[in-house]
Amino acid sequence: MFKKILIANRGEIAVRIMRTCQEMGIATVAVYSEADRHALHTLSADEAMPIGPAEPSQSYLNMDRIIEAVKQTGAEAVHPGYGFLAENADFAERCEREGIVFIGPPARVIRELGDKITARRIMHKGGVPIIPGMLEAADDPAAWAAGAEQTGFPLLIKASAGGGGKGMRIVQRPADLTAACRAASREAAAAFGRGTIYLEKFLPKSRHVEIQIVADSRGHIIHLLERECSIQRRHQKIIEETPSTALTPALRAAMGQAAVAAARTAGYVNAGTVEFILDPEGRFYFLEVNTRLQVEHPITEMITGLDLVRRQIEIAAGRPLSLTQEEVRGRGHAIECRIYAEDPERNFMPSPGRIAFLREPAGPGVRNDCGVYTGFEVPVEYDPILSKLVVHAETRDLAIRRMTRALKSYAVLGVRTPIDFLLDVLASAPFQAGETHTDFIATHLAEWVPDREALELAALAHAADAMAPKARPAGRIAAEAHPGPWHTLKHWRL
Amino acid sequence: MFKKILIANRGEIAVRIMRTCQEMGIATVAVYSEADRHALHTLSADEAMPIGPAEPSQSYLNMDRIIEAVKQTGAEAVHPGYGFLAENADFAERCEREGIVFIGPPARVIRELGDKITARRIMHKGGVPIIPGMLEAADDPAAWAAGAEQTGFPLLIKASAGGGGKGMRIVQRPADLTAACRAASREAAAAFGRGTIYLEKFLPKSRHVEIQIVADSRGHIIHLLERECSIQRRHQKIIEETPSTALTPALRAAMGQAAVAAARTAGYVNAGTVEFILDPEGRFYFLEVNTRLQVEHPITEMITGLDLVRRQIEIAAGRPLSLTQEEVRGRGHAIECRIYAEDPERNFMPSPGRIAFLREPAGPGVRNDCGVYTGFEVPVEYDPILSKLVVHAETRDLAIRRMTRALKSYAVLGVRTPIDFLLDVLASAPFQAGETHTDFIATHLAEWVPDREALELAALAHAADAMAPKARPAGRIAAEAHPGPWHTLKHWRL
Amino acid sequence: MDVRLRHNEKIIAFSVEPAGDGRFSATFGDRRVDVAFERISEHQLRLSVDGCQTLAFVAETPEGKAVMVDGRTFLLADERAAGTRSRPGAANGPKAVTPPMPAVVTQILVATGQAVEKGQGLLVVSAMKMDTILTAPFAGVVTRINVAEGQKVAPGQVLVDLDPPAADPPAADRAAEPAADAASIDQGGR
Amino acid sequence: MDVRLRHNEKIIAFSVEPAGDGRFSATFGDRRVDVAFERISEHQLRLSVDGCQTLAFVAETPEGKAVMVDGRTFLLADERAAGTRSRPGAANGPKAVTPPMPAVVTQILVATGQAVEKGQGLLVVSAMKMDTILTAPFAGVVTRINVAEGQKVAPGQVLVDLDPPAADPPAADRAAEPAADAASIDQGGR
Repeated sequence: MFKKILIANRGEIAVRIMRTCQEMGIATVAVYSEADRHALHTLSADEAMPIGPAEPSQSYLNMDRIIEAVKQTGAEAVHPGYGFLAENADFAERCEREGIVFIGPPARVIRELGDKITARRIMHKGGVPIIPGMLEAADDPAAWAAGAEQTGFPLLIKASAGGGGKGMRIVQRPADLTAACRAASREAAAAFGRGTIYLEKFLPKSRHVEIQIVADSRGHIIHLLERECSIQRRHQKIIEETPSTALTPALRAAMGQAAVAAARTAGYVNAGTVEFILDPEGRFYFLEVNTRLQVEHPITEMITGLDLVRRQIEIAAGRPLSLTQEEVRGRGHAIECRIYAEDPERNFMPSPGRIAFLREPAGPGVRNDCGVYTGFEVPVEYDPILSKLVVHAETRDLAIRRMTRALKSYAVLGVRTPIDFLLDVLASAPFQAGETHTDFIATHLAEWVPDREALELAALAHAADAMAPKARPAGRIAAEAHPGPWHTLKHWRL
Repeated sequence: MFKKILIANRGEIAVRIMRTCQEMGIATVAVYSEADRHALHTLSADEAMPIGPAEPSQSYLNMDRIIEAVKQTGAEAVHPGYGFLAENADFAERCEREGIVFIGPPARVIRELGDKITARRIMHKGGVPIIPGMLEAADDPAAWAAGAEQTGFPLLIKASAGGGGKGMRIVQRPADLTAACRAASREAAAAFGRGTIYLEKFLPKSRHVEIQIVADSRGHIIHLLERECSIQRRHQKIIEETPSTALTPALRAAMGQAAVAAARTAGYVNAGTVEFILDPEGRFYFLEVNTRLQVEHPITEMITGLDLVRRQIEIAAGRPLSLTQEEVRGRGHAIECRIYAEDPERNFMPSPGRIAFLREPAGPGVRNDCGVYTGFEVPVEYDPILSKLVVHAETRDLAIRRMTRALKSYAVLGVRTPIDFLLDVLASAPFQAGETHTDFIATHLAEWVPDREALELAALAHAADAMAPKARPAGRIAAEAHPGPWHTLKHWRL
Repeated sequence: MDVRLRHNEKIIAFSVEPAGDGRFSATFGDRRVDVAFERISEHQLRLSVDGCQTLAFVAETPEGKAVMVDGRTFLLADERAAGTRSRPGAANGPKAVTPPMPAVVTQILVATGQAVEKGQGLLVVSAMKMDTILTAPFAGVVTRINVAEGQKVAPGQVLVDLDPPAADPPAADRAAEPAADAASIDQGGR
Repeated sequence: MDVRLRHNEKIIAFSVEPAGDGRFSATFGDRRVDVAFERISEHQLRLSVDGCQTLAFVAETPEGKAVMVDGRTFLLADERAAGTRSRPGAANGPKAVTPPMPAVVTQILVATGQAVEKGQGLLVVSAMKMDTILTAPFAGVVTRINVAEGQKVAPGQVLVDLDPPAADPPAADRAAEPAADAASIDQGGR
């Protein structure tokens, strides 16, 4: 097993990976930018290496600096977390070349699955259902028209190098096609340096359901059940849960098998996630493979009782996956809420700043993967995720109640978070009924405003705070000065 | 279901019970003594009722005050937690009489099982193996001599009204019998008001293994596997784990069946624990039944995925236990460490005082049931338990590593705790080998002293603290003054 | 004692009558509530409102006092301390080119001396991976660009000075305004 | 700079040479370590000892500074600040009748004027459900009982005044001693 691992990431995910390393007896190296000198991940490692200015391209995305840090500290492997270099085939390749173990799939697999159209073709060949549409990217109107003809309307334009919703457009009518394609292509070219796009059938009222897979280097591949991630704002997940309310045991088995087939077809090794779109008729279509640890992996850990990061490290060290598909059993229900520094009252706009006070929730079945602390200045340069609050309970209903209790006891002061918004999602009838679709927020919570009653209570607290003396409360026992000399014959416990 | 429950307890267990109540949508009432005006349990409830001075007999043990608080708040049920009135048959009876639901077994069951010799007779009649020895309590030397003759040496003197090790004495030789019996009888009389004692065979090198049982009011009884609690100091458990390293599947099944038989014989309803002594040959003997929620119940919750407090409340509300023996499956391994305010360097002497700083451990599979917070003055009047740190992992080895990591990140400053001692227990070869017997600490850690290397590191930290400016660290982004006017055309996420 | 707190654009006005011994009553319009309160720690208060106990968590922030009750956090600025002046930009509408949140300038789209249309993009700022285009609040001429690409900027800071056509009155006190805002809100928030 | 810290009866002596910029080197006997340090918050420090990073948590307590590193907490009193005097009772042996921890007096076993043997139980104190009998440190006569049953008492507080037989010297400064102790330790610990 590795003696030392460098974690090429920051925030909650770096902290979470370090915890498993520490439990495995592996020394950890943190890397940090100038903005993260006091970040929790920097403080949580055995060694911490500065890698440059706050700007991501000059630090967390700077391969040279990271490889240098690996060599300087003598780390044998790099865990990339999610984001930054996690799905960068060049970085994985560079590690391979330099004799550093990259904890993730081989560079070739990352590269092939990273190109959306290539991934579509691989899956199509492997018999995994894909969304009806083009199998070749194109940049000329004739090809777009032919593709649209074949796909039908409404359709979705996607950038082949895409990600994060950029270059994506829904087209309802043939008349709008050319203009929309041109605009999307321009946007894609600006964002990714490549303007090629392709067309897929648009599936309204769908769900986002993904399957966690794990594959070792000897071709043993299993899946660890599904996660439903339909509740999104601006194409980003904010609530995830498992099991999905939309899956029957038969559908679960079929999707699991499809995901394993997808992994096998792609030559996958290590942990990964096969994302699917599930339509209201229970048909599912391949969306993409995330070739890394997924943000929402904790809910899978909660229901399976497994540590995914440990499995990743063991597989990267060449160990066989000592787990059969039959041994994987989900138990209970898990929900994750992402706690972002953002303002639900202002269209989820980022809210960086200093955490003036933090009080984390606790209790049975509650896990908070947190990357910040009281007094930490949340930098403007990075992803706004502060923590992931995860609960596990016997049933979905109980998990919702547990999450509600946990959110209500979670105080994050100094930056705005959507905790109150999340409470209202959980309390809503459609969420409680399991009617979770990708348009959930637009449909049910577009007009959301903060609770008025709580606002008045907060105003009373404001007044009370002004009136209450700041000194230490009276009525407690004064601590006495020092341990003195004493004699004892005997103790007993009543 | 109940609308409101009063929790007749304090500290971590009261807080833990309230959490489940909140998740069940049940309003909670805390009771507090003068010393607990700022206690976490007092702050955690929807309502808090003062019930008298710090002295337990005048507050938490004062039935009149508690019944009065129940009536005043309109609570329908009382959860007694553990300790205080939890195993007080008179209190349960009083509740029954006043039309208040007591969340626990019927008063008659508490009374019968509370008398050790009665419990022995009940179990013997029900076919549950008991430790060889007397079935009648006695207070005259002739009866003691006859009992000793029949039992054999070494033997153990126990008080029939006993508890907490009081009145207990090991006798190695017949010559010492009478004197030891007289001394034990005197001690029992002083402590319990009744000097009757009985003799049992003394089983050295044994383990303490207990079975959690749950019984509904319709006679459906199941067990929720075992907990091993052999690591004790001064007859009090400090580390518990499940599963036990000493149990084979066959032995587990046999002990589970014996526990269910014990519960059935006793007419048991609600959650309870049947304690056994397990000898090195794998023979087990009934010890006693704890007719309440057990301190160490969280480890059972971790491996079974069940919420025991919820089950208790549901059963007390007359609901059937919707769980079969076959559905109960243990998964992984769980360990609990009790974090007491006590000094392992001074024979675990209590260490009350103000919590000057508290930082709780976190991470996957870590649960800390905590009853204190930074700034809280731990009262001298009550049990020294501050929190119960519980971990869950795939295997025992991983659970030990997880607990080690958690303990290492747990800072409790201001009162002494045995966290360092616990780390050394976990790191010891006999613990890691699963050689956990009730004489563990006396055998392996009698000469324990704190780690010298850490002491030097702490001394360096002391010096650093004196040198480091107290002001806010530099190098962070200064927060700017206020949100100003702004214009936005459009946002996108990279 | 009248209290006026501002939460975003909303004013919460009520009166407070201290009753001594950690108690007061508060009146919102014609509703009156009795409150008992006690400080537990610097950031934590116990409130009892009409007999029901709640914990409140509080912290001062540059924008006002952040108060959390029951999982809901509000940023409340004391209007009395801040003067009776409401937040600029709220009632008056946006006038200055300033970022909505602490951010980094990633792109400058105009040059000094350039004439711009109302709504035209002037620069792009980025915060936490989200890009925001700041646009011209009125037609005019860019007289000065106060920032460079890569620079960190904060709300209230005027990034681009814009001169309106001579006839347009709102230009008068452009440069002076942000500083005044900062000062007045500082008093309110701290 | 020489540092002398006391942990229970043990003295940790080392010398510290500040190196500026959050660094110092420390010498324990013939071992020298290089330390970089930084305050993260009031109670938290980052230490880097010979390149290996550790977090330390610190808090002042009435008995000294509590310091936690790697799950191990030590109560360290600064001997310089406390004077060179070692803790009374440690070297000199127990002399006063005072509880080992904050406790409540549950039983008084003797009366004023009573003659007692060395080792005889004088009173019982209880803390956290554990009872402790405080015994006579020498034979003598009870001259005064300073507490009542039910009273809270703390270490250093003399619960019973005991006069030794006239020939016995250690009785001389009995009454004055605890107060002096408290004062000297206070200086060290705070």
